[in-house]
Amino acid sequence: MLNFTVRRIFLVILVAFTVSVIAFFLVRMSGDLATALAGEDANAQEIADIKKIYGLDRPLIIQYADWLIDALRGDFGASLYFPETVGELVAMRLPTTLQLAFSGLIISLLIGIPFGVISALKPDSWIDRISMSIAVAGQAIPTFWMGLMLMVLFGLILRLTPISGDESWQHFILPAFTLGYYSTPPIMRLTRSGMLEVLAGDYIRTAYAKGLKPLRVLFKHALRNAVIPVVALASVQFGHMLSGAIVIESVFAMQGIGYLAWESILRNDIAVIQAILLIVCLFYVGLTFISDLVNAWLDPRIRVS
Amino acid sequence: MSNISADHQKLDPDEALRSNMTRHLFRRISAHNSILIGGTVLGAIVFMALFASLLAPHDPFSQDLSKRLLPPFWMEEHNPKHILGTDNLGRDYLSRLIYGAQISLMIGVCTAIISGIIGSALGITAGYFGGRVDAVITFIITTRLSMPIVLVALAVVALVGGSLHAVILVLGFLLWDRYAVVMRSATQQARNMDYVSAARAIGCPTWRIVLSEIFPNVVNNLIVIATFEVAHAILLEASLSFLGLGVQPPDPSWGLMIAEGKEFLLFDPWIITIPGIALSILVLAVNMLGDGIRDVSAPENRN
Amino acid sequence: MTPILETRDLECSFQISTGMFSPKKALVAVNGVSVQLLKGQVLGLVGESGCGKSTLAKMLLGLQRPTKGNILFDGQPLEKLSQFERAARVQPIFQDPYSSLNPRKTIFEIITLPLSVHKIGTSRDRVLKAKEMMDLCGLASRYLNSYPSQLSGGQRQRVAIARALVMKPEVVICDEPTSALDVSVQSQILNLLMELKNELGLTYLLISHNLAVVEHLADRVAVMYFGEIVENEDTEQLFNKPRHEYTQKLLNSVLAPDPSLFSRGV
Amino acid sequence: MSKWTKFVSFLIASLFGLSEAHAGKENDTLVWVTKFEPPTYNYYDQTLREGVILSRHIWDSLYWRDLETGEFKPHLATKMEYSNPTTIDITLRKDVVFHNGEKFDADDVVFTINEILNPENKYKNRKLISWAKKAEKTGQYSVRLHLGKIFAPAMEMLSTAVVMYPDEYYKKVGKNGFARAPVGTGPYKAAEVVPGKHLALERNESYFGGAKGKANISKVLMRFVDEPNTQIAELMSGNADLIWRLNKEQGKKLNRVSGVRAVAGETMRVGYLQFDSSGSTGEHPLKNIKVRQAISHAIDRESIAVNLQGGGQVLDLFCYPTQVGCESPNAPKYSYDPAKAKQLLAEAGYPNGFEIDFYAYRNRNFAEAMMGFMAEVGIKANMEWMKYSALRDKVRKDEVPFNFMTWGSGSVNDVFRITSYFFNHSSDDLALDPDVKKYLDAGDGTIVVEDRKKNYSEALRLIAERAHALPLFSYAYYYGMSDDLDFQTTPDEIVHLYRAKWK
Repeated sequence: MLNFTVRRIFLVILVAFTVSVIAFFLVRMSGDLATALAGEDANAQEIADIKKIYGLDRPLIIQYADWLIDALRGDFGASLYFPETVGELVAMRLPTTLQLAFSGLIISLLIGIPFGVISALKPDSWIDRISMSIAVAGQAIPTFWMGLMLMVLFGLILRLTPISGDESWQHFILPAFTLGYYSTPPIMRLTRSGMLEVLAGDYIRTAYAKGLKPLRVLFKHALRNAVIPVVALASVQFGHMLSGAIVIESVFAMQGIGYLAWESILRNDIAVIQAILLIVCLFYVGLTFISDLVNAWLDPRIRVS
Repeated sequence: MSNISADHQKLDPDEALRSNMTRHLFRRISAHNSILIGGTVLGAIVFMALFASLLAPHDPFSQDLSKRLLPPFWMEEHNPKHILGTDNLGRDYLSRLIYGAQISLMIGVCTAIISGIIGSALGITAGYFGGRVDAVITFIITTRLSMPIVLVALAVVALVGGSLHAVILVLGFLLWDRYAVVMRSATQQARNMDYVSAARAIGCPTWRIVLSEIFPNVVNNLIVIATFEVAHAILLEASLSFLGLGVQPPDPSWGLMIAEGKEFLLFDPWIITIPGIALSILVLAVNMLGDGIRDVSAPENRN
Repeated sequence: MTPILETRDLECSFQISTGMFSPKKALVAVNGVSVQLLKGQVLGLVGESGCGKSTLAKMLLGLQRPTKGNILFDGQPLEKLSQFERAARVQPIFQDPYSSLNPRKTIFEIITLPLSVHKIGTSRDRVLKAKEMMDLCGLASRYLNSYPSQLSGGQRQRVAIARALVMKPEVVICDEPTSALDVSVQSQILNLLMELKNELGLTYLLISHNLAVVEHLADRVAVMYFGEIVENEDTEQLFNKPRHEYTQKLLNSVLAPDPSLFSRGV
Repeated sequence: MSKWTKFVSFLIASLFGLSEAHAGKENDTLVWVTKFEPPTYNYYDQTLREGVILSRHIWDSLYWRDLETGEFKPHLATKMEYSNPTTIDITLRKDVVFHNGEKFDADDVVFTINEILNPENKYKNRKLISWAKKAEKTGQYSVRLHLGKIFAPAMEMLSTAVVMYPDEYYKKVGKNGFARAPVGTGPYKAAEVVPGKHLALERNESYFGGAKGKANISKVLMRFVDEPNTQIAELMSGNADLIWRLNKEQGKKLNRVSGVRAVAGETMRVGYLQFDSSGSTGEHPLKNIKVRQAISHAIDRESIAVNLQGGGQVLDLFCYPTQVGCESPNAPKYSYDPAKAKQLLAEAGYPNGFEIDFYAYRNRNFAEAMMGFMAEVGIKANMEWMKYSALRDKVRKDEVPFNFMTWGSGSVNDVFRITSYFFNHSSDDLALDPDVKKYLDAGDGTIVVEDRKKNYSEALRLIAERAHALPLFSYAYYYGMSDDLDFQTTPDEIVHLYRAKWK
């Protein structure tokens, strides 16, 4: 187990390093930073001044090394746009995104698992068809379109929810639903197939044969086993939601890191984009790392291979 | 098709024991149904795209600023010449929708092809050779998976500028992960088959084993993933367009049409509803087709 | 009589990594094996699963590189032969005819694959050749364009035999050729193998669990135990007077049948 | 709404306990919803329009340009005059205090100007003052400003863009501390700064008034919402009192909604097509003057302004009409005339048109419409859509033969900031016309208004005659506001909230 853990940590570090290289060079090549900094009406001399002041005239490799060493110390540099450091900025915005992604995940689990269970209990019935249609439709509707439609319906026509912003928990209802709905189909499918498999297993039949109550069998035995892979999937979905938050946050004007990333791309705020790319990547790698560990702990066979 | 039904004639005794026959039949029927519906709808859209120049009532690029934003036929004040109304620059909306099918399909299909080639090449290589090669490719896959697609796509498109080619290339080079993962495990399975050993014992060169022994046996996975990736790419392009960095005008991709209609969302929702529904139907059809193919070919995967 | 195929102190070991920072351990699968196949004879190879039989077979087929030792073919080191030349002389028949035939290819393509890889004959020739081989192996030629999934297990194994023999090899390595088949079909295939051997002058290495089969077919029998050959005798002698303790156990277990020995497979 | 939906809405609303709207007349709070949040409330350290707007509310400049008459009026200073063409003597008011109680005097002025001017302090908008050389204290309430060289619009800058910081407070809290707790003399003070969410302003009750006058509304809340539809929804639902930068359709439709209205407002932002008439990007048809004139005739600027933008005026000169020096009676005008455009193209040797890359960064629909017009006379323009910074960069590297861009003159009401800027042979100048430069240099090199006007007029005439660039139209957009609000728009692209009042 220790060996396995050490190996995975090594991989995590290697992945993070690679992503840092990609993030740095990808972002640095996009347009001239000094021009962006100087604003719309600046002249050539003003831009040259800014280049010098910020050290943007040095070779890229040196700038990368500088950045990496600082990043390892937890210092992601200064935003070229905001007065805060990138670290402060991300710390300020991350909670919103995490709350959004987390509530999105909860919603997708709340929809996905019950529907998955019901359709597994009655496969090929109308309820199975309906839940599968919901799932397929969920993947076919562009998130931003759905977000805007929900906003018009619930925020404007029915006036049930706030329209935009992130001040209170009510503000999270629509965006979390939009984000969560998109992640529902895979969870629903996996629950369904997991349940089908578990229900066909011998021990469930044994449990029924022993005369246990159907509901008890369902919840105590079947669901618990069927849900294990769903939990693993959920951690990966959480990672996806962090990046899905870009569109949602932009639609609902939520000040999370997704929106921050998008804005920063538009204004070439290099340090911020680099940091966010790295952080989202670390989140993803970290989550898969944890779910790997949990899986390995549950299933010793994985450790050996 | 004959191939698939031929495979079905082989009845796995184990399977017959476990699932009752009616359910099995039911699933096959519904799988065929979704292939039928998805295929028909997709076929209609492909037809529309291929014969856009014959079907479109107007030139999709010809503008008339005095006839902007005419409403579609179900609203009052519509113009019978423009069934679905006109867009922001007074161009016929139906014609743009028809031409837009071309662009959206092209993005979906080209992206799926590019990413399919990259992903299968990586996946098959990793699965066939194993060992260090596998470790390196698995690492590449992990790295790719850890990078948020939308964010990276936005950054790259911001770098190279949005255009049809750029969007296709960027998405193509990003969406290969699922192919690689699935093809890798499918290849690992296939390469342990004795027919591969037999081919090697015959003296078959590696490239030939990969191409003619392994590939035909994993290619059905490829088709299923490809359909999902087509849908995925179309939606992603729409998101990129929505955020301002997708296909550039005057090419009318459906995603771009939604993005352009965004500012009219509140008062003229039909402007984004029309391409929105078209897009959803397209993605739905592609997904159904993929689901159907997967269900139909699933029993044989359990070899 | 010179052996057509001979191994000398053949050894094969695998590096097993037990962790990133701990040293690798060697797992020895085949340890100093020396056997001889005489032309026109059948050498039976018996032993428990995991004793190294299949690894030995793989090395003879060139699918696995030996760590140490030599394989001699007609007195020549096998390494000197290219995979191409080797393939023309040694061919395998595998245990499971479901996995040994590519489900995406027609019977014709499967049987003539060796010919097309070795670029022998025109496509017309190949059709004739395929029909000839099918005929030889007792397969109706109407199956020429069928897929393996349309054939029964016995028919599939006939296809596998046809493929193995299409190049006219001198040695055939039969790795449990019948254990995946129904009992009723097993004897048919075994009879076919013996007929072909006599007709074409083949030499067999017959790997099997089924001691009865080995006793019936093999001229000599080698017993393998933990990667080593513990006994290598004429069939009659071995079955009558087993010398090694393990061989005795093996024979006893057959007399008092252990179901686990027979029920393995699919 | 049916009874049933009403009931359900009520149920859910009470369940969620939604907070009621806090905008509006009842609690004397004006909620202004806009797209961008200034990255920092340290005005000189950012270039965003919203930040510029705030500078007029939290701080004051020495003089103030009257929004109606355009006259310069004393504000923080009682007197400003040239003692020679490169020196300005300034006398300050004595009764002004900052929001934190600090007294305003010459130290504040000298500190502010010298602090921003020092390149080592890395102010991102240093260019607002960079035309000056240094400030010098000559008494407790008098300052001398040294320019170094003649800068004609100095008065304009001192009357709008250059605002005064409190020196003691600033030295205490530093650049970034100031950014989150800004202090000024202006009609509003920053009451609450919540980065990423909102900025609350409170009326400065002890404001000295000056040329701006005291604010009417006691509280202003600035909220930042990216999506225009959301902004409109907020306005319609009563959560906002003022939104801006709406397009024509949104404005027109908004006018049909009860309780709110939309008003069109023109700005001094100028849209233009820039041609590489010098050929510094290589060989292309635009080097031929007839081709440039043909394009000028091919595009129906009026139609774009009227139909797409719903406001603004078509421009004949490369500047905004109210800017000092923006007049040239003899300059040729290019009317919409496709036939003439075709004829000119034929004369230039392109009877069947040609293909060219066309770069743009904003107003995609305008660009598309122009491409449509060009296509009608046979010119196939391929759109290259880029980010502003990237495009600007490319222009300066001489890689853009033909672009559609805009220029806001930094809200400076003087052609110095636009015409001189684009035709003084800098890297932004694609014409490199020595005759034009000669007149512009003469205009820039004097502070005598009549001489300036004469020279600029010649320069503008030459630019039009030689079709170095095509001015399109001034930008305009709609403001949406609640019916309770009385608010006047101004062309300086600045929302003067202290002038707003409730009806």
